[in-house]
Amino acid sequence: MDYTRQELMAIATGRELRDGELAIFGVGLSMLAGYFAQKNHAPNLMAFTEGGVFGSTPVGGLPWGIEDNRISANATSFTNAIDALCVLVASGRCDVGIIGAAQIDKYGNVNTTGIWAGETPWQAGRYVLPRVRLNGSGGANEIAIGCKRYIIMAAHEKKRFADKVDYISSPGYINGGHDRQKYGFPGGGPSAIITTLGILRPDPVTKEFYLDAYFPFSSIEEIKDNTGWDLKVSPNVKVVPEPTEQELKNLREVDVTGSLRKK
Amino acid sequence: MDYTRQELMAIATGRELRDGELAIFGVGLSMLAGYFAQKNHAPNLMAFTEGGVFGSTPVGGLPWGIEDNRISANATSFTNAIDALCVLVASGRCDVGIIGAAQIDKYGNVNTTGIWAGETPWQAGRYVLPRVRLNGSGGANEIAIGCKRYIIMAAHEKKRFADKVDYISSPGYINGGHDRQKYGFPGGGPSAIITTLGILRPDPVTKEFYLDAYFPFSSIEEIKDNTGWDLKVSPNVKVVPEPTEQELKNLREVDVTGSLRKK
Amino acid sequence: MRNKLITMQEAVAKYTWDGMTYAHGGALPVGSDSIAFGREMVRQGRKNLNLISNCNTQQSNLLAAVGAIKRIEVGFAGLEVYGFANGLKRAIETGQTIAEDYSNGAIPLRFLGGALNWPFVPAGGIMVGCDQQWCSGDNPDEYPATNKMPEITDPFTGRKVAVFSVAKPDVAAIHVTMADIYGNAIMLGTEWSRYELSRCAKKVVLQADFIVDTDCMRQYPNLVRIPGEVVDAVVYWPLGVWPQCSVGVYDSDEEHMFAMNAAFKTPEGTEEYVQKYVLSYNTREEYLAMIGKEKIEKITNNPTTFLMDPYRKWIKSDDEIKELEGRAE
Amino acid sequence: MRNKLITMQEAVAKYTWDGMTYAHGGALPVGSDSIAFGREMVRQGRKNLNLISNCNTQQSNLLAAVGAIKRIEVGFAGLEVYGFANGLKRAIETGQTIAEDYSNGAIPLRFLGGALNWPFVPAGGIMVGCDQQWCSGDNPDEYPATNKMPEITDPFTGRKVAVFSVAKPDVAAIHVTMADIYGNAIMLGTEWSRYELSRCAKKVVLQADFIVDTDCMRQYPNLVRIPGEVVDAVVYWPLGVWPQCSVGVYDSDEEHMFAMNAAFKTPEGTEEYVQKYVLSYNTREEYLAMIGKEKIEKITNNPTTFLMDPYRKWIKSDDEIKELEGRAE
Repeated sequence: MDYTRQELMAIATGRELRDGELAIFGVGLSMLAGYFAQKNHAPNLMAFTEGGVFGSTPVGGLPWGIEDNRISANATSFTNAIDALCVLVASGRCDVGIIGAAQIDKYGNVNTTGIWAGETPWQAGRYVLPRVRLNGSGGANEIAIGCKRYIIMAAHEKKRFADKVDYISSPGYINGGHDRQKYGFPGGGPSAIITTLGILRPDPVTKEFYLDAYFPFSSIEEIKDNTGWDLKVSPNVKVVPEPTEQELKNLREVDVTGSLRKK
Repeated sequence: MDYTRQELMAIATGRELRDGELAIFGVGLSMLAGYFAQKNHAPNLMAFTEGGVFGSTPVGGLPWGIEDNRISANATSFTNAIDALCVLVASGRCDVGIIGAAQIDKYGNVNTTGIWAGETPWQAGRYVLPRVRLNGSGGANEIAIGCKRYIIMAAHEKKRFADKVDYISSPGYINGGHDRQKYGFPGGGPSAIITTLGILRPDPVTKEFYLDAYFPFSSIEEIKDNTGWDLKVSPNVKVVPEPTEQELKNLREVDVTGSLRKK
Repeated sequence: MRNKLITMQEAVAKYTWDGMTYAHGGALPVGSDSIAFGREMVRQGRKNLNLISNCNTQQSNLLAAVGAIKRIEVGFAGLEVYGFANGLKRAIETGQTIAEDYSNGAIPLRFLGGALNWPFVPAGGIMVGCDQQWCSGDNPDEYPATNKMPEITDPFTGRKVAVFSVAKPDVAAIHVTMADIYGNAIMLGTEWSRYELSRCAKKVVLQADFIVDTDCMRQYPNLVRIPGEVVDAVVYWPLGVWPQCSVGVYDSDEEHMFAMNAAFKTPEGTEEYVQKYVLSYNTREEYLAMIGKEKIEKITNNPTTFLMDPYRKWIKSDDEIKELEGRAE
Repeated sequence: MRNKLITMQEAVAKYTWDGMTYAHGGALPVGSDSIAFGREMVRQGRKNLNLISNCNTQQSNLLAAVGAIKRIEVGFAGLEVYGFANGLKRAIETGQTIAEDYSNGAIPLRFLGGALNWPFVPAGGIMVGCDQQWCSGDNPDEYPATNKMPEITDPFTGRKVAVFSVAKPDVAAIHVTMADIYGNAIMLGTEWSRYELSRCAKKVVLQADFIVDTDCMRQYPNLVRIPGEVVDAVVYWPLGVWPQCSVGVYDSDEEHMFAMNAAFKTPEGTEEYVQKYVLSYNTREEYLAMIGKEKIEKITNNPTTFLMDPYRKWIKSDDEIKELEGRAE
């Protein structure tokens, strides 16, 4: 079948969402994945954006931002950031969220703030300037602390999958184990990391992410080679099912402009 | 001239309001006094209610409540209670407010919660039930702590003007002097108590209310007789000017149903 | 999203129970409130309620009058220009209902804090230094009370500041002017604290004057301050705020406001009122007949009706609604 | 209420100054923001700004690119699908701009806390346990930072909870879809944090796509989330969010979004952009001519325009507006 890694990543992410859930998507890939799920198998998924755009579906292709006209054309309610991010998400009320990551570590902590050349703040004991400044957490921090579970999407490259991220923008399981409880987060933490190569899930006790499944075109070895820590592999490791024709059709109807088809 | 005590009380209260001020009125008498001022001499008075009804004037007579149709028919904005009472009033942003009182003391503290038969809570050291349960503070507490200044309207009767109120629902100057600063209230406190007999104002230092002016049909003696503490009288005590014809006309246009004309 | 339109009887049976923490909304004492929902609670005999009323209305006045309120957290206990709320006043004075007093700003802040899942909400000076801080109905023997509004130290200035506990009622019944079958709702007039209430309650039931098509929401999404995402059930009950007013739809019934409140002065008057105005109808049609055609004409002809004009074309007919009620998911 | 309609030049001259704390609003990176106001700030040479951006937009990107931002508090520093914001990225990486990072929920909570005049605002877990809590741009030598999100003890449970400082910018320039001359304003699309911003800023200037008659507000008072009571000045600037989008009015200009951001990669590109798109016009007419008729036709024909339909009859003509601008009080 003809599909891209990005398309399978979006479909695999969409498969994590269930009908009737209250869900928040970030911009870009995660939004496509979410609306794909709504179109494909979860028609009663209640989706909203961090701007408080409720009840809408994208019109004319991938929205440039989570409040632009492509997502605002058929909304049933417009509220605001506090309503969406704090009242519905950080409060612990939202079932599921999807976020992206520039850098991610074995406990699912996400860095979207900066890449340091030499010493990171936690190594240097001071907040030195990053070599590459990224975007900051946006609303991903609220999703990470508050959603009952959330899914992280990331391109599977060694430089992105670090033993320890340079900077925690949005918390996964911090240092693993019961760390989230220590900080009092209402949400349950990341339930999966879905990459361009496969699916990682957290160990129920240690919360270290292990390889749960790989894509048909990938392999355990390729994934281990592209992971910056010694990735454990599930004894029941699976191959992610290929997209069905129906799934691909539905995804491409959401991704009108074909942004995921660029390999 | 033919006017009632209540009418002069409303007019004297209205005279305290200045053009261009941001003002909040309670229900009943205080609302009539406020809208009288807007009609009479303060056309740019920006009035709102504790429900967040902005830019309106009463239609068809005294509103039965501060959100009923008589005050909602020509509003320019409807927001909400937190916006009006907390964001605009308790914050210290509102210039002036008007509240009523069931019982009031020499430091301008207002009781609208209950009248005790025997020992009050502060005497008993416990919260015994009141003999007569009143309405509670409503939004008057926010007006009392937050407005830059506020005006109290009350029927001048000995049982209402107490040395110390049974229960402080809305703070005046508490125990006088700098007590408001001690509690960190952003607002300046009550600037006047306007009664059915005259006008009381706070001493700049002690904050004890003294008699500043009496109504043409009243007297210093009548007022002292109807006050439950030894009321001091200003050496410059004045007679409150009678309502002008224009004032009465404007008040009665606001008080369509003539609720203040009942003597 | 699922069709949430159910009948009033079903809604009260499913979403209320004895001993629950119930909040009603609620635009101040004489405005929009889910009063018909409260009548149905009396019909179904609910009791021992822990009520959160930003303001008393004729709903809480009725529930108190029949002795259904064990405890009330309230910002204003009266009926504004209509006077004291006799049912609630009597219940508090006789000790049947424990009153925990707050101000009208404090209650919605406590809703907001609940909506945000905060551990407490800063008081910002509200109720500080007053008997409302020092008198606690829950803890009458402690004066000044220390736990109703405990003090903490502001870490930025070192100053002491008081905070409130947050509110998370089990169920809120909220009056809205218009709702679609999914629970997207538009309020006309002040929201009062209905926005915050719709977010802090564990379950939310809407009582709507009109059921409208979702196209109305898509034309006016900025008016939909309560999206269906936070709503559990929708009930259609025309003139459901009567005898109070619903901005844009009907005015107060001044005559009934006074009569109802006068009845609540005594248990006997209350019993008579309940027989006549609470137990006397079963359907919406019977309810409207009870109010009377003449009265309805009078109160629906008022200076705010133009506010409804933009939305009339989306209003669903009673027949459509009946069919939709049968298909709730 | 007074007529507050003034020209863009007057508004920027009167309400902005070097070294001020300025906040712009602001519906996320690529939506409604007062970008024309920011262009005029560059035209008038403002510098040393302490900026509060719930999100970066092309306004903060431009101000950062020209070196006008000394410090920024920001929740999201990019341009969503358009990529990194090159002007702001360059300013932070070179150390010209100090970045104090917050999340997208934290900034509006800090606005809300400022609006409520609270001493602090509870974090509710936001940013806790993250480098956003521990890294402070203002205090880079302290890691973990203790004063950016200090901890206090919840008096109800004894648990440690973190709080934020509140925000009270000197001036906020806020984009709205419609305003009347008194400052009553309607936003279409997400408010994002514009409601909170309009209440926490010491002065508020509105930049409106349309000036409408106050009758529009009286028909739709529930849409007027920013009443004139909190507004100091109103500026009419059509297509003032360009190249970003204003829901109901115009779409993003995708081509210019990329070109503008590409220009900000270097000081030279920025200089060229400023010459061509910031200093090249003086009037609204010249501004529109700069965007170009064809482009305007393209972006004003978009799937959200029906959202403006109910309000068109109240829109004031350019001639009426010019006359009203001359009569501001």
